[in-house]
Amino acid sequence: MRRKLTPYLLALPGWAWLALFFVVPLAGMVSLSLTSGNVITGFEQTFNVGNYVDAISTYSEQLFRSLLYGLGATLICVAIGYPAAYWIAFHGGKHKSTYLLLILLPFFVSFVLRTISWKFTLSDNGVVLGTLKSIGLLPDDFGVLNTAPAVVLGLAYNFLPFIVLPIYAVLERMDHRVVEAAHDLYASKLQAFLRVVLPISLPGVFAGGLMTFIPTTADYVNASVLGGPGNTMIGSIIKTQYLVNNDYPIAAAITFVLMAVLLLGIFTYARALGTERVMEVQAK
Amino acid sequence: MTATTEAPATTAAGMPSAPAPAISLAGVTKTFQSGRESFTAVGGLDLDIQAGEFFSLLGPSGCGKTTTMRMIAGFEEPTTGVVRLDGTDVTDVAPNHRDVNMVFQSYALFPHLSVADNVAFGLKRKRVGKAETDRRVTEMLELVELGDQAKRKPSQLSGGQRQRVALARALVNQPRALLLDEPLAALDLKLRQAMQMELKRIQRDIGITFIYVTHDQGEALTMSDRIAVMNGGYVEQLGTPAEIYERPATRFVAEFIGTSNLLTGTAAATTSEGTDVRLDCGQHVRIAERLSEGTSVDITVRPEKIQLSTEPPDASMSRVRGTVTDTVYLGSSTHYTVLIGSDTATGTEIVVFQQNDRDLSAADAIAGRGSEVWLSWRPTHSYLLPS
Amino acid sequence: MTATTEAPATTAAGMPSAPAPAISLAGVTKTFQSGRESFTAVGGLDLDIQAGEFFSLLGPSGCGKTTTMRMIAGFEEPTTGVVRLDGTDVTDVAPNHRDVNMVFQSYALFPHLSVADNVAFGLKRKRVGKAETDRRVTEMLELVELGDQAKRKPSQLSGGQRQRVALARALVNQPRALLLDEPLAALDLKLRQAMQMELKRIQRDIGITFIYVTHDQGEALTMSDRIAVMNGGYVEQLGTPAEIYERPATRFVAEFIGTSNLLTGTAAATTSEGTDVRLDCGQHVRIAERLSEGTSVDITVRPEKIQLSTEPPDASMSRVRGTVTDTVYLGSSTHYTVLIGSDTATGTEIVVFQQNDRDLSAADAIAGRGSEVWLSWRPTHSYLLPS
Amino acid sequence: MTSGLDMPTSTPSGVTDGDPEGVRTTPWHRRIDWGKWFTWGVLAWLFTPITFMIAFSFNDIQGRHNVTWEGFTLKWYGQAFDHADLTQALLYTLAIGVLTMVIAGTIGSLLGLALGRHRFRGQGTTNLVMFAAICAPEVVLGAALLSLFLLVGIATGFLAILLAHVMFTISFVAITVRARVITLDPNLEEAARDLGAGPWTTFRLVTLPMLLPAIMAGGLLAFALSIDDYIITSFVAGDVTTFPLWIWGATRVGIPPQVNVMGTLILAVGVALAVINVIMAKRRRS
Amino acid sequence: GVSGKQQEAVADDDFWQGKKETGNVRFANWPLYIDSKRTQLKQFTKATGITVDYKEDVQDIAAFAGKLQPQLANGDSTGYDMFVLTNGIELARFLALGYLAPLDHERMPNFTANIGEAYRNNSYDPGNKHTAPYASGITGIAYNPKYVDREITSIADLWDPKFKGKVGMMSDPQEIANFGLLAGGVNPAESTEQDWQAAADKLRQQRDDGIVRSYYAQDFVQPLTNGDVWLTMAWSGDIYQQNAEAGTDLRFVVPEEGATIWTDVMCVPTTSEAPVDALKLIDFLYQPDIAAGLTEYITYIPPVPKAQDILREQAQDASGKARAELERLVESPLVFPSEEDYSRLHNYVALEPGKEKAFTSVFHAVTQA
Ligand SMILES: Nc1ncnc2c1ncn2[C@@H]1O[C@H](COP(=O)(O)OP(=O)(O)OP(=O)(O)O)[C@@H](O)[C@H]1O
Ligand SMILES: Nc1ncnc2c1ncn2[C@@H]1O[C@H](COP(=O)(O)OP(=O)(O)OP(=O)(O)O)[C@@H](O)[C@H]1O
Ligand SMILES: [Mg+2]
Ligand SMILES: [Mg+2]
Repeated sequence: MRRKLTPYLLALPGWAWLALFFVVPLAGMVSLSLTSGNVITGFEQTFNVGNYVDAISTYSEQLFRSLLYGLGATLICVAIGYPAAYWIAFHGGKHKSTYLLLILLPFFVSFVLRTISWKFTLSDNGVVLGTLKSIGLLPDDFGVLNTAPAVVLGLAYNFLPFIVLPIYAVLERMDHRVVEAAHDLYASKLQAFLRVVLPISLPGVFAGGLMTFIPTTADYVNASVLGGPGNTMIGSIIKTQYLVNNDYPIAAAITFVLMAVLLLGIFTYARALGTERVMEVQAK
Repeated sequence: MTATTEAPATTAAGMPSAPAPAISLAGVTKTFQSGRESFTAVGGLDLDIQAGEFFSLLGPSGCGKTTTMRMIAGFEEPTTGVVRLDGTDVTDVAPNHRDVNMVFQSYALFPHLSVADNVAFGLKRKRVGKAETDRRVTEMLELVELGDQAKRKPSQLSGGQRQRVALARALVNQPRALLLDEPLAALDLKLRQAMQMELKRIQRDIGITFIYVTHDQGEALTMSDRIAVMNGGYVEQLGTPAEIYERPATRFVAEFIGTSNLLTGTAAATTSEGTDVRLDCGQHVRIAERLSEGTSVDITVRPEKIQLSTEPPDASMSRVRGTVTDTVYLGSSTHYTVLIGSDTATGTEIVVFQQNDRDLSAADAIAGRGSEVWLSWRPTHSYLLPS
Repeated sequence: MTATTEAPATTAAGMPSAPAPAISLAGVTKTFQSGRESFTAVGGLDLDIQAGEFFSLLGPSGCGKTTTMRMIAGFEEPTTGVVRLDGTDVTDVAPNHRDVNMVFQSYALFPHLSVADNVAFGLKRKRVGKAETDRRVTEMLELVELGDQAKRKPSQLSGGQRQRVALARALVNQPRALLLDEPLAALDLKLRQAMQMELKRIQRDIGITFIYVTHDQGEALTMSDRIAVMNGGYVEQLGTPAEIYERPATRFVAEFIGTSNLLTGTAAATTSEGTDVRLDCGQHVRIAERLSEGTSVDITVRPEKIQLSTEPPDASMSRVRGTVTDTVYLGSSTHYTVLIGSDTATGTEIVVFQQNDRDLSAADAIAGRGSEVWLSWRPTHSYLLPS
Repeated sequence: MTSGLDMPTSTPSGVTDGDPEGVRTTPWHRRIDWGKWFTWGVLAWLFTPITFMIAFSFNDIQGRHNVTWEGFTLKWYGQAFDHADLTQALLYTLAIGVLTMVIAGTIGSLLGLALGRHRFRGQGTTNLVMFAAICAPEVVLGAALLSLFLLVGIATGFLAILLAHVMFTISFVAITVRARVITLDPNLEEAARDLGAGPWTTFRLVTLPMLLPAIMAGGLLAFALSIDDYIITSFVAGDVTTFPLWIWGATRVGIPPQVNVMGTLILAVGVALAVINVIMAKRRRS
Repeated sequence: GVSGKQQEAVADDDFWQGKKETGNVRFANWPLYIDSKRTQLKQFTKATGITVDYKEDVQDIAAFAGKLQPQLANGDSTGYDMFVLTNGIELARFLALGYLAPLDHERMPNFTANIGEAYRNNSYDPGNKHTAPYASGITGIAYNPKYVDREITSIADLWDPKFKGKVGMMSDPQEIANFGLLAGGVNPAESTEQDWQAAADKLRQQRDDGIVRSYYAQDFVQPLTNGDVWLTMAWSGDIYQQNAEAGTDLRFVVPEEGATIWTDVMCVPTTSEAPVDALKLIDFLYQPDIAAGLTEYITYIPPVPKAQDILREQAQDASGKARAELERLVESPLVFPSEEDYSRLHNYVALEPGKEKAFTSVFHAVTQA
């Protein structure tokens, strides 16, 4: 009998914590998103679905933009992270762990500080652009900061390891002889990559993609620091509504809409691959 | 199928001139460079492997078997020397343009493709038509008895089934030669024995040249037409299984293949029939070779050549006396350990295999532990080791 | 040491009355429940294992060997029945309070502890004093020849060394019995053979009861004093290796242990010397038993009992004619497959082992593939299977 | 993607780093290791802002804006803790980080142990909730928690941050520990029982030491996630200002070089920890 | 639950009755709004024995107020005994909701004696009943002559296509609203909802034409210095500081159309746990020499005119670099604006209660697109 109880006792604190501070808050947020009123007179549960109509009609542009930026950043991450992960996994030799460590190192610096440093680095006459301009590689009036590309690049910069690690994990775990087997079976280098390595590593790409797409879509730090007019992301709106305007119902409604959109992605994905597998890749 | 179906080790019949060997290595060496150190894995190989042969590379771990194989497949470039397939120099040809296929020890099946797609992989790369591909894949899967598993993923197969997929994947391309690098090492004993038979059967049916790497001598002896015993990057002996087992060219070969009893002694007298050798333990045996007196000799006798008896055997035999120190019953045979010489310190232990073709009780009576016995064997079975 | 040093299978001498067996299982069954399905892994076992015995459980995968072992160790509770150690009922005693120790197939060494600490683990749990613990650990490590590895971590040891640590860790507790669940399965052939000898030596030196699980019959035959052959949760036969090999009680045992030739036929005539059996292929053989005419019989002959000759053998022998269809050269012996009867469809294939104690060329001459041969064996070697 | 096509031609162990100095020569374009250059390019990109940050911790600025290079000085390291509020913020961050590490480390490990070792009802749901908690965007977590705190009237602040941080790190710890538990040989625990250890002794002497590396790794991950977090914290911080929050606020008046100093110091500690970890792993392996 | 019940307005006498000194006061302020050694606070502790827990927690007024709002609405302690707010929507809201304690002027001799005329009768808190100014600043236009080759004189210059992508605006609705209104010739104090809409359109136009580089919360100095923007809406003190400390040559102008003056005020929440101590600190900061010390560091307009005289005296006593710096401070129109400057300065739009949401969302739509 004791044996039967053990797992429940072990899991109980974790369950309680996740239930109280994750599940209940999400439910609370849904409840809040259906109230009306304001911070001064108080909020009343009226099942006011109008909040959703308001939220979507007012902020659809920012929502759409966020998804777009998140997608862009994810694609850039894949494009940059895949070759790097590939090279480390296949050619890193005994320095594999060192390379991985180097990829991770910048992330020991606080996210906010990193983003701000990135802003300084990108400024019109800063170390990078200034140097390029002074040697004539860029026109004098060229600038990236405060534009959409700056935001997307910043997002990609901040979330790169989220994609490198899962891809590295699958590539590393993969039996490297399958590549030789492919060559042996008349595949050229390109074919061996496209037909064998890439398909095998796809779960890693998907896992990493998810782990990048979700936080980049919901991020607002990069947009506030690196963006300009017209680059506001949905996260900023949520924060302003919550913390500045104290307009909780609308804020909760937008948050819920964002989450619903992302959850849709998550569950489609989890269905396809199984949650355990995704998390295994992530745990690596 | 392009392969010959003649008996192995003979070449395709009816050719106007002697055909080039299916695979030939000439002066091939391989030196690995890692950092400042360099290591010669293969020291100089000259090998000619005939079409349709079942050829094994046998040797201890690290002797260069895999490296040799990988040079034939094209995964390693020889440091010096030339690799030829059917007489054509392919030393600089990439693996995907060589007409040999490999079966990897880990199988290296493509985990994301079904069994059928794994097998079809090579054909698709060669742009064989869809219908033809399907036909050949089906045929090959039938051959390896996996016709009903075509839709499965490799992860859903047992070890032996995976092995067969790996084989089918290589064979379906009708390569000039199939390279198998310890294909059975990962299997358990039973499955391994079954697969040995299976492999041999398939090779016989298809008639393709097999180059087989193993470090299991039993496997090599059972399956091969010819064996190259390698050691430290060189071939120590090349020959049929019987040649290698019965006439080992070097002490290394004698000790590596099978169980050997090593007896050391000195030539005491030479007669017309051979030499009388005084063993270190004091007893005398005869060998067929004629040696000058005083020469120190190392002779080996295989355990199965020795007769065990309680009566003194015929004087024409080599014979020694000893005491049984251990018997191991193995069902079909019993292994006896017999100490010849006075005590354990100076004496030599000789292992004797006796097939249990008598009644068990009788066998037990001959040679219980501690009993005094005669060991005898024909002088021709004392094999003189080159020193 | 409390263990007896007498010969196995005898009980400690000088006891006033017949002592209880070291381990006894009475009416033990085990049914696993998973969800709504239930599965009976052990169907009813009655076993008495004597002190000092080397007792093996042998059987195909899934026959319940591990389950039996785990019930003795206390990791599984029997569904019904009683487990006794030295006569005491321990069915409900937790594993940590049972005086038996187990050696796991995976070794299950504690990777964070040194070799010495691994070995000392059990003694510390029993609160044996520090000095005593040190002494016994040192002694035990000497016994398994690991005295100089005491400080290492398991990860720094080779497979064979780990195996020995696992053994030492169990033995140091001087258990009443040592349970070994396929302790050698993970080792390669060479190491496995060496460890078989080692285990046997240790058991002989220490005199503790060993219960040994394996599905390798060679291993069981070589090492055991007694063997229980299990199948589908039941014991099919219990006896010494020779009894089991030479006198299989059931068809399952005959086929599971070693290679057997199965011949089916009908009793044709009974004489004073036995019965004349007409085989299905039409030839006649003789068996020692006397059966009434017309009885259909299954007989087995071990391949090593059969003589192969080109001349007709003595008429007192059981003899059949056939054609060699395959020969496999194994170095010390050659295995022949001989087809008796007219064609492959109706005929029976008989396997014959011939030790290569003659010159190779002579052996080859007797029985090249396709040659006609006589097979003969003593009628007493035809073993009649209970039907 | 050039490097993606650069298939390995050597053994998988990849011992051959450089070109094998054979008799044969390879054409120049094959001798260039494109993948290596690409990877180094990525690393250069990753390190540019970091280098900038480190360099400007040595910038001898006069005003409040640490923007242009004005000369080298070590003085900010001497005055690293001159900004009382910045120091306080850092202390808050570290305190929350350590507490998160301990609490999430403990609770997460227990959860991981349950998930890895046992089969029980609700396992699927637990996995799903953990998966959702890991995937849920920080804004959502922050907003949801704030909603809860508002509804129930829990004051935002130190405790709220701690609750939040433990919540979003538990799953990471649990997954790390579970992965280890799954690969753990169940026979190990049986072996301990067999050798006379009771259930608790078995846990203490065998299970726990085996899991310790994973628990440590999970705890450190929780610590790292906690000290780095800005978004969730900004929602529930109340009157507590953590290090990332202070930096964010300080952008108004110019970030003092002390921030760069602290960033550099944290980086240095991280590097040291990582290097120690790598060395330990190496030693364990050999 | 979430409730925003209006606190009962408390009569002066009632509030202070029975309030005792506690010996410690918790004060939330903007970062770097006092020197890092906290000189003036130490002087205060030395003089009164009251210790000060000073926190730089005010990083964005709207966010700060948003954070306090629920607590004040509940009547809970905010963790602060006093804090700084900028005159504007949030302050108006706090005043309207009665969250702020009435200041007992009788206990504030320095305050009554030294506060400048301009502050005695302000519009946001007539009679300084609940607030005491900490410092004031002007929101004008700053530009970097390194990049801008002409003199900037008007708000219209912020719409000049010549500066496309090089103009900085502020993201705060009140700040940007004022500039939008002034650009259209509307006095913010008298603006109507239609005016807001027009101003927002004008600003949207500016944004969509690509003229605006970014909407800055506060961090315009750094991009202005390094050339990311060439001209921007800016706060006077920040520009002064940057010039004084980093030796840059940034220009600050009060445009022809007018500019905004804002005041950061100290206030005591009704839930303060040490109102008496808070009051003492506020009064202490009105001693001219203390005010002068503060001004020397923060370089915004002090509410104590006498600070200028004290600084002038100090300048005469000092020598060398220190003297130059002090003289520059004393003479700067950014720190001590002239009467003429004052005449061109406007307050933020005064909002009727309930109009806030409409107002902010009009301008958020511009800055948070
Ligand atoms: N890429 C390499 N770099 C350096 N040395 C290598 C490399 N590949 C193989 N070697 C070395 O060359 C020698 C021969 O290796 P090889 O793999 O051919 O041995 P093997 O006969 O196949 O042994 P095994 O039976 O263990 O597979 C070994 O000593 C090995 O360490
Ligand atoms: N915990 C369990 N739950 C359900 N079935 C089990 C369990 N343990 C064992 N079995 C089943 O009981 C049967 C006997 O298992 P057992 O492990 O004893 O076999 P074994 O003889 O040791 O086989 P092997 O040689 O493969 O180790 C098997 O069919 C197995 O699937
Ligand atoms: Mg090899
Ligand atoms: Mg088992």
